[in-house]
Amino acid sequence: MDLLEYQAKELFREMGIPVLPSQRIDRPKDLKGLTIPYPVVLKSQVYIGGRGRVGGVRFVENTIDAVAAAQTIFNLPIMGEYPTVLLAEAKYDVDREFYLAVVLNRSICRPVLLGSQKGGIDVQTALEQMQHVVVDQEFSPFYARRLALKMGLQGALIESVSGMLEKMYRLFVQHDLDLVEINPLGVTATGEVMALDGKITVNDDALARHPALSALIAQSDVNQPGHLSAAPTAMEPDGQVGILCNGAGLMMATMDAVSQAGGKPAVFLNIGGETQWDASPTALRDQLERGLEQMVQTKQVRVLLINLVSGLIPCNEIAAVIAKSLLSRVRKPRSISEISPEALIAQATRFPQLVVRLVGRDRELARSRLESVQVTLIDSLNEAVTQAVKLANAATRNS
Amino acid sequence: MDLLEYQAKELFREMGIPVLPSQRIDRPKDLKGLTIPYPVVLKSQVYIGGRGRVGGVRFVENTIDAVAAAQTIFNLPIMGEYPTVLLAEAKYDVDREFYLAVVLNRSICRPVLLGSQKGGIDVQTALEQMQHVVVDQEFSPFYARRLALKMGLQGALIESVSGMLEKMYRLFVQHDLDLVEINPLGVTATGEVMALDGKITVNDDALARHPALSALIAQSDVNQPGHLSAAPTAMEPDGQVGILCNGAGLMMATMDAVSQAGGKPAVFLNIGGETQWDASPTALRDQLERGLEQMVQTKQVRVLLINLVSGLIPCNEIAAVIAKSLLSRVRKPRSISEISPEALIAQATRFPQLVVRLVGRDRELARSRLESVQVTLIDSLNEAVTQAVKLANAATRNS
Amino acid sequence: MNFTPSSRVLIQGITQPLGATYAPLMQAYGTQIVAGVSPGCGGTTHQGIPVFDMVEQALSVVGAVDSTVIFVQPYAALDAALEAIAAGIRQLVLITEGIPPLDMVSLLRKAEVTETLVIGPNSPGLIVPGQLLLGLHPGEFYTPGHVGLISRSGTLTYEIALELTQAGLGQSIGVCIGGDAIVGSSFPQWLQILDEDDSTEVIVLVGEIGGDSEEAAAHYIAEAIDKPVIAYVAGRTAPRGRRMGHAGAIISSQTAEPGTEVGTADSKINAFRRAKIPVADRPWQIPDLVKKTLKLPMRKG
Amino acid sequence: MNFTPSSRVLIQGITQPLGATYAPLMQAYGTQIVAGVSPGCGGTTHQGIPVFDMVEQALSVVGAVDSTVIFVQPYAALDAALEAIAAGIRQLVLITEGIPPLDMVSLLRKAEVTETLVIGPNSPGLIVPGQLLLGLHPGEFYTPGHVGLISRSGTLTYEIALELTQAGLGQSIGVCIGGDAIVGSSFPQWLQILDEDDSTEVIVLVGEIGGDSEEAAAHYIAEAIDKPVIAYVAGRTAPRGRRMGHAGAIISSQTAEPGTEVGTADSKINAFRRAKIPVADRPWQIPDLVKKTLKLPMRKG
Repeated sequence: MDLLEYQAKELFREMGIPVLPSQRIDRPKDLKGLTIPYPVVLKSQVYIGGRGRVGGVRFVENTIDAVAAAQTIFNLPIMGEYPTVLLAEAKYDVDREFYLAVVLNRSICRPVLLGSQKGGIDVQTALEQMQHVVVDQEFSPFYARRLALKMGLQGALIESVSGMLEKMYRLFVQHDLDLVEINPLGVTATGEVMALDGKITVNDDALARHPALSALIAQSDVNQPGHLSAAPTAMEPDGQVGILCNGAGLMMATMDAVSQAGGKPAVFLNIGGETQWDASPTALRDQLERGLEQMVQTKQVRVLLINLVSGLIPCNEIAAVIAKSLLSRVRKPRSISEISPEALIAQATRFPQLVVRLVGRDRELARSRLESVQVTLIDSLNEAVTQAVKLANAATRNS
Repeated sequence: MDLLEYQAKELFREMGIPVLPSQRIDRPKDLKGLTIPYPVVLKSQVYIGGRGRVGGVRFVENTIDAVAAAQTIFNLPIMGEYPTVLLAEAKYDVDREFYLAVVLNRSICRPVLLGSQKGGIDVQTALEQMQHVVVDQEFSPFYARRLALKMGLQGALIESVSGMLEKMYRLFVQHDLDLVEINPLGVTATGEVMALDGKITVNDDALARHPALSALIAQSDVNQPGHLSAAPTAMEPDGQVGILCNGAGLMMATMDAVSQAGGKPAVFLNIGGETQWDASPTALRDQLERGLEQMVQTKQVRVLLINLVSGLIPCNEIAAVIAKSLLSRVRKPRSISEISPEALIAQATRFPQLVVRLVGRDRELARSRLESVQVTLIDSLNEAVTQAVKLANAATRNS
Repeated sequence: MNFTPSSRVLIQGITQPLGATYAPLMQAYGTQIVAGVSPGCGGTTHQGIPVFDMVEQALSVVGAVDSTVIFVQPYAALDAALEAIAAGIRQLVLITEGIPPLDMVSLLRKAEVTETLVIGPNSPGLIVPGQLLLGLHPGEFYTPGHVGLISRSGTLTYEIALELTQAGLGQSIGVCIGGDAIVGSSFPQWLQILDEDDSTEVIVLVGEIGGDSEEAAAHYIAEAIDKPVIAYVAGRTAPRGRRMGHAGAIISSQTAEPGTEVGTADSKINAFRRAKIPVADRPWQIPDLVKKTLKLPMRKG
Repeated sequence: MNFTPSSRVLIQGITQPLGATYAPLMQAYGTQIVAGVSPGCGGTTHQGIPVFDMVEQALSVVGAVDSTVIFVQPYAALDAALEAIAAGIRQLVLITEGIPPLDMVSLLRKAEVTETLVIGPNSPGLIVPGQLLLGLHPGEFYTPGHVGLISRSGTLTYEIALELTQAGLGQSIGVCIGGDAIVGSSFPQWLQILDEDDSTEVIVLVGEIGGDSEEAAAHYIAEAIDKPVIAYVAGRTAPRGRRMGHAGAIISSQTAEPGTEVGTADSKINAFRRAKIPVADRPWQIPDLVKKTLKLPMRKG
C-alpha cells in the first residue's frame, strides 16, 4: 500500500531525513492559518504520479492566491483521482535534482539501492542513468557509499547522499517497507540535500506489526489500488459474470478461461487459498458464506461461476453453504416447510444464475445436496466456463 | 555505567516489559501527591545492591507512614551511598521469583542469556541454579525459548518468560547495553510475569549515540563507580604519591611498582593512550596540561610521578608542557626575566615534588628543558619509582 | 535432497489450526512424521505424534530429521525457520502465507550460507505421489507417474494435477515454490532437480503474473534443460496493480522492477515461446500437450 | 597470515588525525602502504599515498592488499571493517578506541564466517621489528630478535619492548590484542602463531586485570605451547570496579561474568603459576627472566 507524500514525509522527519517545513491542508480555508512564510508550494496529495504536469502543484505568493489555488487543486482530478488533502510546503532553491530509492527486488530476494543524478519529473531520464547496488548481506553504510560512487558523486556529496540513503534504508527495514523513494532529492549549490518529494510503499503483510504505521494509514483512504481487499474486485463495466474461487492462481486461470471463451467478467472474488496459518474448514466455510453474500449483492452479476478446489474441506460441506445461501435469499413465508424447494428458488430475490464446479472429497454428496436446490454440479473447469459464458450471453440477449 | 532502578524501569516500560505502577519520589512530601493506591513499597534508589537487607525497602499502608518511612530511607546510607531519589511502587503478590539477564560476555565475545528459577535477594541460590544460553549468531526468539527450557520451565511459562527475554534482548541491542537484569521477575500463581526490580548497565563507549539514554542518565548522579572520569581517581586516604601516566596498562604497572616499593598512591590519572581516533600531539599536550593542573590541585599529592611513554609526541614537547605548568604556578613578580629560575621554583605555590620519567624521541632535548626548571629527567621506570617512593617517605617523615 | 518415503519429517506449529489439520493427513499419506513442535505443548501428543517445545529438544529424543514443515503464524515463521536451521535441518517447507518479505530476506541470507533448501512460503509444499507428502496437496488428486509439476499456486496446482491424473498421466512430483513475492527455492532450481530425476520424463511449469520467475525459467530451460517442458501462465486478464491474493501475483510499477514489461502474462508467454516451450492457453489443454510431447495417444475429444 | 615486508597495506581513515599522523610513519618504517581510504577525499594524495573514497575502489586501482589498518571514528569502525571484508581483505588492524562492544560482536560474527583476522580494537597494532609496522608501535623502541611480545596495552608494551631492547633482547614481533572488553584476536591465537614461528624463541605475555584472557592463555600454554613463556600482569593495586582507561581493564561484578574471582591480578598470576609459567613482578624484571629462560648471561645489577 502506498502512503501519500505528506505521510511519507512524516516518516522522513522522524528518521532525521531533511524535509521542508510543511503543513497539511484539508480544506482551502486552512490556508488562513498557514505558519510557513510565503512563497509556498501547494501540492495535490494523490496516489498517482505525474500531478505536476497536469496542474496539481502550484506556487503561491499570498493567502488570497493560495486559497484560490487550493480550490482549483481540490477540484482537479489527477488521472481520475481527486485529492482529499493538499500539502503546503516552503519553497526551496535547488541546483540539481537526484533520484534515490530503496526497494525490495523480488528476483534476487534482496533490497536494492537505486540512484540517479537525473531526478525530477522526467522519469525516463532518471531511469537511463539509474545505478543500483544490491544489499546482498546485512546492510552497512558502505553499500550506500558504493551507490554514491556509482552515481558519479564526488567530495562531500558522497557522504551527504550516502548518509541520506542510510537513513532511507533504516526506515525501510524498521517499517518493513517495499519501497522508499525520494524524487527529487534537491541538492543546493552549496551541497545541501533535501527530500523534496517522497514515496513510501508499505508491505501489506507486515503492516500488522507496525501499529504506528497502521495509525498513519488509517487517516487516509485505504481504497487505493494495490490494497488487498476482502471485497470483490470490479472488472468490465458491462460484464455479467461474477467469479468466485479459492486461491489466486485458480482465480486467475478461471477468469482467463471465461474471457477466452468470450465471457465478460463483471467482478471476481478470491476467498483465499489454504495456506493461511489459521485456515480451517470452519474458516473456509465462513469466507465462502461472506463471499457469496457479497457477490449476490453485486447487482451487475447475472451469472455466478463458483470454482472451488479444496483439499481442506469436503465438497458436500461447500455445497451445504451454497444451498444455505441460496435459501436465505428467499422471501420467507410463514413456514418454509410447506413450500416445495422449486417454488422457493423461483421466489429467490435477485439471485444470480449459479454455475458450480467443485473438486475434492465427497463430490457425490455435494451433487445431491446441490440438486436439492436446483443447482447442477459441474465436473470440469472447461464445462463450467462454457456453461457460465453461455448463460451470460443468454442473459445479455434477454435484457 | 549503571542506571538506577527507576530509570531501568522507564526503559522496560517503553519496551513493553511489564512493570508495576510506580512514582519517583524526590523528597518525602512528594508522597502526598501519590497516585498509586496503598499499600505501596518505597525503595531506596542506590547503585549498590542489597538495600533490602539493610532497610532500604519498606512497605507502607498510608501517607503518614509513607512520609516517615521516606525520611528514614533518605537518611539511610546503603554501603555508604545515600539515595537522592526513592521509588514508590504498587505492591504485587507473587508465587515465585525468577532471575533473568542479558549480558555481554567478553570471554566468548557474545551476548549471553541468563536465567534461574531461584531469583530474589539470595544471589547465591540464583547462581547455583543459573542457566545460560550463548547468542552465537544473530538473535532470534528461539534462543530465549532455549533458556526457558534449560531453566526447567513448562507450559505457558515457556512463552511468557521467553517473550520477556526477547524484549530484554531488544532493549540490550537497541541501547547498546552491557547488562539488562530483572531480579526478581515476579511470577503469580496464574503464571503472569512482572519485572519487580531491574538493573541496566549502559556501555560508556556507546552512550554518545543514544541521546535519549544520555538524557535519562543526566538526571542522576554520574559520579558513580565504574564511570570513566577525566578526574584523578583517589586511592589510599593517607597516600602522598600522585601518578600520571598515558595508557591504562602503563598506569597500572607504574602504580603496582610504587606500591611494591612501599609507596602509597594517593591519586592516579591516566591521560589516555594513543589509540583515540582523534589523538594528535596537540591533543596529548592539552590532556597533559589539564592533567598536571588537576594533580597539582589535589592537596594530598606531595610527590607527583609522571611516567609517559609516547611514540606520538617527542619528549621535549612533553618537557615543555611540564616546565610551563611549573612556571605558571609561580607567584608572578612584575618581571619574570629579572629573577633566576631557581628563585622562581622556590617561590612555586604548593607544587608537589616532581619525578619525571619520559621515553620517546628527543629525550636529551627534554632533559635540558627540564633541567632549566630544576627537574631531573629519570631514564628507567625502576629508578623513577624508587625516587618517588623515597621522596614520599621523606615527605612523610618531615610532616 | 531426500524426498522419499524414508524421509523423516518434523511439523513445526503442530498445534496451530492448519498444522493440526494436516499433520495427520500427511501421516495418513505415508509420510514419516516423527515429531511435532509447539512451544508450551511439550510432552503432549497430537494424533499419536509426540509434541516438543523446541526443535532441538525434539531431535534429541527422536533423532535427526530430513525435513520440517512449518505451519506457525506469519510473524513467528522466521524464528521457527532459524530454529530449524540452528538444529541442523536443511530442508524447510514454509506453508504459512503472509510472512513479511524482509523476514524472508533474512531467512534466505541464512539459508544460503547454510545450504538450506527453503520451499515456500505461501506454498502447499511438495508431494511425491504414492510416497511422500510435505504440505497440503490433496493426495487423492495425484497418482504416481512421470510428469514433474512445478508451480507458484496451491489450488491451481491441485486442479492441474487432477487434469493430468484424469488423463492417465501420473506425476513424479508436485511442488509449489510459493505465491509470495520473495520465495526460497526457484523455478530454475526445481527444473535442474527434475532434469536429473530419473522418474521425471516431462515437466509442467505452471506460472502466473508478477515477478520474473517465468522469464528466468524460460531462459534457464533454453540453456540447461534437456527434458521437455510444457508451460501455462495464469493471469492474462488480471487487472494491473491489483493484488490477486498472492502477494507475488501483481504486476508492479516500472521503478520497483526495472526492466519495463516484465511481470505481465504476455512477457512470460513470449519468453516461453522464444525458448520454444509449448504454452497451454487453458489449464485443461495441458494433458494433451504432455501427451503430444511424449508421443502418447491423445484422449478423444 | 602475511606479516612480512612484502605485505601490501591499506590505511582506512587516512585523513583522520591519527591516521594522517601514522600512515607516513608506517611508510617510513618500510611498510608498503599502497593506498589510503577516506570517503569524500578520493583523488587526493596524503604524503604521496593515493587516497580513494572506498576500499573496493582503491583495490581496483592498486590491486589486492594483505592488511588494512583502520583509524576511523569509533562509530564508523564497524562499517569500515565490513567494507574491508566485503572487498576481500582478511587481515584487519583496528586501532580505534571506543568502538561499541555490540558493534564488535557483529564484526566478529562476520569475521568468523569469512575467516578474517581482526587485531584490536583499541590496539597499537603489530610490529615486526625491522620489517613491518601495522599501527602505532614506536619503531625506535624495538630491535629485530627472537622474543615474541604479546599484550593488551599500548604504552606498557612499548615500555617492555624498550626494556628488552636495552637488555640486548630483540623481538620477533610485538602485537597488542587490544585494551577493550571485546577484542578480535586472542592470546591463545597469537601463542599458537608464535609457537609455530621460526624466528620466535621465547614469548613474553603482558596481561592486565579484567576478563579471563590471561587465565585462558595460561591454560592454553600448559596444553599446547612448547616454547617458553614469561608473563607479567598489570593492575595488582587497581581498585575494583573502576575503569582504568581500557574498557577491558575492569574487574566486573560476579553476575556479569560468572566464575567468581576471574579477572583479578591474583587470579591471573595464580593461573600462570599453576601452569608453571614464570611471572615477572615488575616490568623491568622481564629481560632477566627471558635471559634465564634462554640461559643467556644476565646483566650486571
